[in-house]
Amino acid sequence: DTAGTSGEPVEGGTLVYATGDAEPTCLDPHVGGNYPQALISTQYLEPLVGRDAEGEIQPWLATDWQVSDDGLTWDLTLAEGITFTDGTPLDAEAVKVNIEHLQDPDTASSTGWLAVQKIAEVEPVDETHVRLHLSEPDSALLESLSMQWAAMQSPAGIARGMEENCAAPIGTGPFVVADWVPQQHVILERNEDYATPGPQAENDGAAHLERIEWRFLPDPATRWAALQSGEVHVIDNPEPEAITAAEAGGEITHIDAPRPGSVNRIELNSAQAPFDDVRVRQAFVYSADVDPGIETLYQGVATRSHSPLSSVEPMAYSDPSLFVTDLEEAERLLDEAGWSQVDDEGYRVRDGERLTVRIPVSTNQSVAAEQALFEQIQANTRRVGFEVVLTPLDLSAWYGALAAPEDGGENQYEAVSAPYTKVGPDVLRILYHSDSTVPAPSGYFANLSQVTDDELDALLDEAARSTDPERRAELYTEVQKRVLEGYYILPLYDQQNHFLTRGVTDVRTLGTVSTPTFVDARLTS
Amino acid sequence: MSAALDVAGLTVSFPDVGQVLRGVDLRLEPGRCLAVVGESGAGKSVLARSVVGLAGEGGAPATVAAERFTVAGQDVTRADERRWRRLRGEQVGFVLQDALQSLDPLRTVGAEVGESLRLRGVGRPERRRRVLEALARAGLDEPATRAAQRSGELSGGMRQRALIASAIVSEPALLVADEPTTALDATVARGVLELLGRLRDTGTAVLLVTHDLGAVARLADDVVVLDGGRVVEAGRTDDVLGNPGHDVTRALLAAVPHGARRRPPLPASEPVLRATGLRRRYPLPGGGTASALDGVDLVVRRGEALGVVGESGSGKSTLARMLVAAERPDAGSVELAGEPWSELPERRRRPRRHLVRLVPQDPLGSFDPRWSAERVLRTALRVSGSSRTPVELLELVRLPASVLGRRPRSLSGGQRQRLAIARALAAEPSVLVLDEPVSALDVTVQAAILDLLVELQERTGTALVVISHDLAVIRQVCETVAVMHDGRIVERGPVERVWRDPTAPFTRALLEAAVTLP
Amino acid sequence: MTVLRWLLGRLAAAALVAWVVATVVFFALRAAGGDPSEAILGGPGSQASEEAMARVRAEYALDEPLVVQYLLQLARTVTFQLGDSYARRRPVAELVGDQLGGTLALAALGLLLAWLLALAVATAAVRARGPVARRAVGLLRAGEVVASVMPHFWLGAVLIAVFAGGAGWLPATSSDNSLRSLLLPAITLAVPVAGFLGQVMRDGLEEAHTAPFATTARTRGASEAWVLWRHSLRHAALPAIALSGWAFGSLLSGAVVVETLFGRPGLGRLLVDATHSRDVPLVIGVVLVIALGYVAVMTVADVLERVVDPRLRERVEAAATPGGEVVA
Amino acid sequence: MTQALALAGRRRDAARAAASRWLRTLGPGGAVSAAVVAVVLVAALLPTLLAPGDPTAVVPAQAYTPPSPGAVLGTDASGRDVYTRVVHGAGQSLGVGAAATAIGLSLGVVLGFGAALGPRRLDAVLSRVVEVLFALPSLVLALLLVAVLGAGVGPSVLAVGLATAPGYARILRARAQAVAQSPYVRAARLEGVSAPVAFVRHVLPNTVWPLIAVATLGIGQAIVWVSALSYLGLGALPPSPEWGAMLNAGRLHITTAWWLTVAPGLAITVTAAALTFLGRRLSAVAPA
Ligand SMILES: Nc1ncnc2c1ncn2[C@@H]1O[C@H](COP(=O)(O)OP(=O)(O)OP(=O)(O)O)[C@@H](O)[C@H]1O
Ligand SMILES: Nc1ncnc2c1ncn2[C@@H]1O[C@H](COP(=O)(O)OP(=O)(O)OP(=O)(O)O)[C@@H](O)[C@H]1O
Ligand SMILES: [Mg+2]
Ligand SMILES: [Mg+2]
Repeated sequence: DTAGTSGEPVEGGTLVYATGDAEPTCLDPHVGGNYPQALISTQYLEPLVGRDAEGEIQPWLATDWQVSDDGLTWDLTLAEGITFTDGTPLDAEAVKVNIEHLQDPDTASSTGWLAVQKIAEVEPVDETHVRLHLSEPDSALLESLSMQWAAMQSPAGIARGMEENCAAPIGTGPFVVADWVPQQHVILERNEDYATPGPQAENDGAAHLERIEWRFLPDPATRWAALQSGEVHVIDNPEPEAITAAEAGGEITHIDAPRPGSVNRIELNSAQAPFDDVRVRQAFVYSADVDPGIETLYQGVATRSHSPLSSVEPMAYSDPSLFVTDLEEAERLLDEAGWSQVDDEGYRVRDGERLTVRIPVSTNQSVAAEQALFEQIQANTRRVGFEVVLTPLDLSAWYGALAAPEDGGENQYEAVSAPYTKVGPDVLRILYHSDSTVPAPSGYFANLSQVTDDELDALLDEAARSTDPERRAELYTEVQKRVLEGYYILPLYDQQNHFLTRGVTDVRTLGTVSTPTFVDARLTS
Repeated sequence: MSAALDVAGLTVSFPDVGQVLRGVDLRLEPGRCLAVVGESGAGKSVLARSVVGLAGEGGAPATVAAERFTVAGQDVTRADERRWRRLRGEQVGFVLQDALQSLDPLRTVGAEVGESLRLRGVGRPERRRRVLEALARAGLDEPATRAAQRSGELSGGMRQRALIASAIVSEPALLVADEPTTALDATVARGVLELLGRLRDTGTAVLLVTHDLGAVARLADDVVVLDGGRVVEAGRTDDVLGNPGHDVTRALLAAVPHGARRRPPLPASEPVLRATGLRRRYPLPGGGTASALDGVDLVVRRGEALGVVGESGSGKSTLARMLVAAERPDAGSVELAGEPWSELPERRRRPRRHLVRLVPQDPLGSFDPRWSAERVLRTALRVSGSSRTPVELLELVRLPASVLGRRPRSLSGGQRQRLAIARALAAEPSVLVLDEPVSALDVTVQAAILDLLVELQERTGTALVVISHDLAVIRQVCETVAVMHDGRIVERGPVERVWRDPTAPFTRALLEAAVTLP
Repeated sequence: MTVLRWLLGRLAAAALVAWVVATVVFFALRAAGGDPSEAILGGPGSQASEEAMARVRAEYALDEPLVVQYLLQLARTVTFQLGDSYARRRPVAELVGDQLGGTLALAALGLLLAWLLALAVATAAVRARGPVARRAVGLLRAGEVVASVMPHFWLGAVLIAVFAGGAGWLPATSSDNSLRSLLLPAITLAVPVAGFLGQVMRDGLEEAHTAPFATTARTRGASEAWVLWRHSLRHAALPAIALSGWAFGSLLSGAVVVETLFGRPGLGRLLVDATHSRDVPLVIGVVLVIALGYVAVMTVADVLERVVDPRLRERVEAAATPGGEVVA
Repeated sequence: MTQALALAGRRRDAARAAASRWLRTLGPGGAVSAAVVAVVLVAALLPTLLAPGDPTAVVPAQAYTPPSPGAVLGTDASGRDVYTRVVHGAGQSLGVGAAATAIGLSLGVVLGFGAALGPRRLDAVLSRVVEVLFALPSLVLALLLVAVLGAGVGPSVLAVGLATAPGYARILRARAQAVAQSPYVRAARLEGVSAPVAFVRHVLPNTVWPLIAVATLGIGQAIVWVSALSYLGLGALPPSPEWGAMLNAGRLHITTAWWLTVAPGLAITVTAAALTFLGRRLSAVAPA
């Protein structure tokens, strides 16, 4: 009997985790920086600070912090006597090495690099004290440092060079990377000397589990079958069907852990026709009619959002009144915007051009339910004369379609849904500040709605500098209002992040990027 | 002494077809040879297979009933499969009609011949000894080499002998041989018949199924004539052949080619085809070359009927191909009506192609399977610019107009052969080359085609070159004959002269091998 | 002499395959867009700096004209130097080597199962006696055709749902090369191929079983089983062996789907990943190994055919000699 | 008038006789297959005849309705009628199979005829090309092509077409060689027919006929392969009711809404099986 509820928790054993996310090409989340890396690195790397369920920053490897009045100098105090699993001490020097590693162009960090972008210099004061000098005030600094992509690694590990460090990064976490057989699994062994449980852990010593076998199982149906047959204990990215089946009772437990930062939304490209006209954006939003679809496709698992921020963000602001379904109004707006002609196929045209909305869909990132929802949006907006063209693309091609034309990309989209995970409301700056329309050398840019609004920029800049929590909240509310009222996005639901477990207790997710931690987990007999 | 085979009231029927054998009575003593003769489809093969309990082989399951049925002294009226299996190979040896395909091409001859021993658990050394002995008894040279070869590496005659060896290896009391000589040329056939005769003389009972009355005359003690599944005549061979009592028997006898053509040789006319010094070599599989033609000179005169005889592989077909310029000789040349022919490029030969026509060995293969007879003839007429109609051509070869709509595959062998001749005649050629025009046909049909050829030549005045391994066929149609051996013409002259008074030793051997009816 | 020539021919074929693979993959992935330096620096969407990209471009000769890059790649491929994977930063040979075993095990078991299934179906068909059995054979025949057109991913999903998710008899996922773990994916791969092989083998068996040499064997007292095993099967196996080369290719294609479905490590999955990340050296490596594997299997099938059928040995030589010139 | 009627009647009789002859040669299995193919053809050419509804009409409120009188094959995640989608998908699925086969055939014809009838050296070169094409399995080609051209039916079709070409080429080469050296072509040449004429009269028709059979078979196969590409997310674009895409979308609901896989799955297998069966029958009855 492997029942999760009835069985007795036991010490030791191997937990099998099956992830549907892509296999990382590097286990060091400093390199690149995507969610799969965050998922697995949670087991062996830990950040300087954590965050609780209420969104409050909590001490972790750093026990205390102090910011100067001008907001340009941060003093962090590190926990004492902490060593990485290779014996290297976690000291101020180590923090410096880590941050410089993130900032080194050779590391090719993206997410982590953004997190420490404003740190101009790291000054080790003594063993346990480190001072960060910023180029400009950054109210989101701790939130950024709480993310797995900025987690601390052994300087000695980093010094081995990228190839070795990618294969087995060395941290302070409850587990140690023991073996990685590409495409098959990563074996994580218990860190017997574990001493740094995070803010949410109950355990204060080594993990109960002896080992974790981290497997890569891309097919959702297979993952679900494997969980049912008891081959694996935890799966992520389950299909809504599986979640409802699990909720119906039985041995399987459901953990709903929406990701922080941004909500899952469709961004409307306001830089080019037809969505350069707010009326057309509004008409699209008014005709999309996503509520019934979300209800049936997600079977109650996902809740409709009307905010640019995730529901786990305390500063999220939402306004449902903006996102009604009103076909007549949509038609009126379109007529007004000059899209008043209709061609033989029933699509609206203006000056001989069709009202076409191209949506590139990433087959690697978009789940079936989401793709079905897009198809519904396609059918719904058609009723007022939009032609939605859905193009499934692999990740490279998808980025290619989004990239700016001058960088070899094509900018071939009117709307797109791109996931973005960051802890805290500062994600708004990354997604909606006009600076984010400037592409990186690769052509990538985060502001896919291509909002360029001076007032919005000003608000975001001020919020980023403001160390007063209340003022910060006020500013972010204002920002969210502007984004919503400008119809730059169509918010859908939180970035879905579900885990199903069977035969294991006390699996928790971190309050930071919602990755599961197994410090407290025990298999049940 | 008990009979090797004693059958009374044997009836075999097939679903949908009905009765194929209707109350056949047979009796065969050890040391004797009983021949079963009859036209194609009379039921000879079914009868032979019934003797080993395999009447329905290769088709629908047969229903077999008999009043009395003993094989090698055992009553088999109610034998089950296991009893039959014990009998087969042990008591009864069987030589199947399709000799060329009756040995598994993937296994060695030794394995095939030894199979019946192996089935009975005879050990390897003992088996090998007996296999070699059987191969030797069947008249194969170098038995050890042959045993290691596979059937594909043996000539037709050798295969037939190997097959017989496999049937006699366990020294059965009864040997059933279905058409053992049909596929063979005269010299080889003679050897096989002699072999069967020796077996009979050593006490084996031989049931010989054949439509070749010559073979019967040579070998059989007794004969039964089958027609429509019934025995219509039975008796001692001399009696039946010498004094046939039934129409079927008489028809069979009449169909055997015999006698010479009653027409004096034509006065020497000018030649239409003249071959000089033809040579052709072919590479051999294992390296080296075989000489198919080795300095052949030949003249075909206008209106003449020239026969070419020789053993299998003596170069007859190669010669035919050279004459119609289907292939270029390595040396020598062919002239057509006094002008160059073989050495011209195809483009320049094409305008005169209508003068020479070939009727190939395998008529079926020479028709486009998708074309109807009418299309075949119409196209042939158009190519040669003739104004005749397909129906006229069919009349020439005595085929009804109803054949026009049919595809070659649905025609009988005789009809196909006629159609092939009709097609050749469309061009009103000066020379008609016929490669083995009757070898694939049964006796009665064969006779009709030969008559047709004679008649055609008289009516149209076309020169004929008839190629055959059967001297009797040549004698019936031709005035002159050329005898080929190893790629050379060893003798040539008026048929009757060669027949009476052969000069070349090879011709003499050929004539001796050919069986004649009393 | 002829063996040597034959061997040289095979080697030439391998080199040709390497050339074609290098050419096709190189130009395909270059045309597919995506900057290779990006693939090297953290994959799509990376935010590598200008300097880093410049450095990588210089290091990988990406700033040379395309023709030069192609020639460099060609030179490496034809000498079978596979280089390092862009995305995984490990030698391609090592990556491919790690995954080769799994895919080969899967394909081999798939082929074996397909053969066994086909054999079972074909022998059952020729041994069927009586009207009921004949009708069953008719159904079997329809079954073969249906099996031959089964989409892998559907079949696999059904098998997983039934045997793993539902009954829990076999693991839904397949991580190692144990029989238990290989069974479901191998069956998934085998069924369509078995459908094809079965049709071919049954045709061959039915023909061989009624051939004169089979009858002759019966006249020697052989039982049906004897005829089947000692005579007919070898004949029926010939076309099936010839098809096995093709079948292996089809299995490798199927492996791309099946490995993803069952979460099995293997070349197919590696290829999908590598293509998505525009990892040119890795794609070339995988495709090259697959193509050469195919050539190898074809060679084995060729040899095997000749072992089973000695007639073919001569035919090769006969075909090599100039035939008589027929009106041309 | 009466004459015209009589003529028409005679034509009808002739047609009927021809039809019955065909039925006899096809056998019961072949006849059933032909019927299936005919229905699929109707669905492909005139889908509204069989299913008047809109295959893309979304009614979320009616999602996951099991088969019922209102929706004979149930509805999908977006409440679209599965029957209507299957019928409307026939055109694309069949078109996909036909297009892929057409590509494979055309290339196969060029390679095969070139190798069979061209000079020896050309044969050697083309045979190598065929061998190499063989060595690139279809899904490998497809992955590459989709990377270049983007997802969608076009690249998949092209990939499957390219992957099947060597097979056709090999069959064609063997067949054309056999026919070109057949006794009947030799016989025609000996009658004085020139090589090009003999090619048109004999080689072409006798090579093409078995090819029709093989192509029929190939269409079924191509449908299946293109559907496999849908699994990798490389197939038809939404909301197209292409069967492979439907099957793949439905696959995730196999335990909760079985009809979502059964309907397109059966459509694929039955159509492909019918085409395969028909192809095999045709090649069996084709004059060799
Ligand atoms: N297994 C079978 N099923 C149905 N009909 C059969 C079967 N075997 C033979 N027949 C039929 O029985 C008849 C006699 O055939 P059989 O082979 O005995 O003729 P035959 O005298 O040997 O002729 P040939 O000289 O051509 O060999 C033919 O009409 C044939 O079609
Ligand atoms: N195309 C060829 N390639 C190789 N060898 C050939 C070819 N044609 C004929 N031969 C060989 O040339 C010799 C003469 O063959 P040919 O066919 O002319 O004999 P034939 O007298 O017609 O024999 P049969 O009576 O068996 O038809 C034989 O040894 C044969 O094997
Ligand atoms: Mg017979
Ligand atoms: Mg000959």
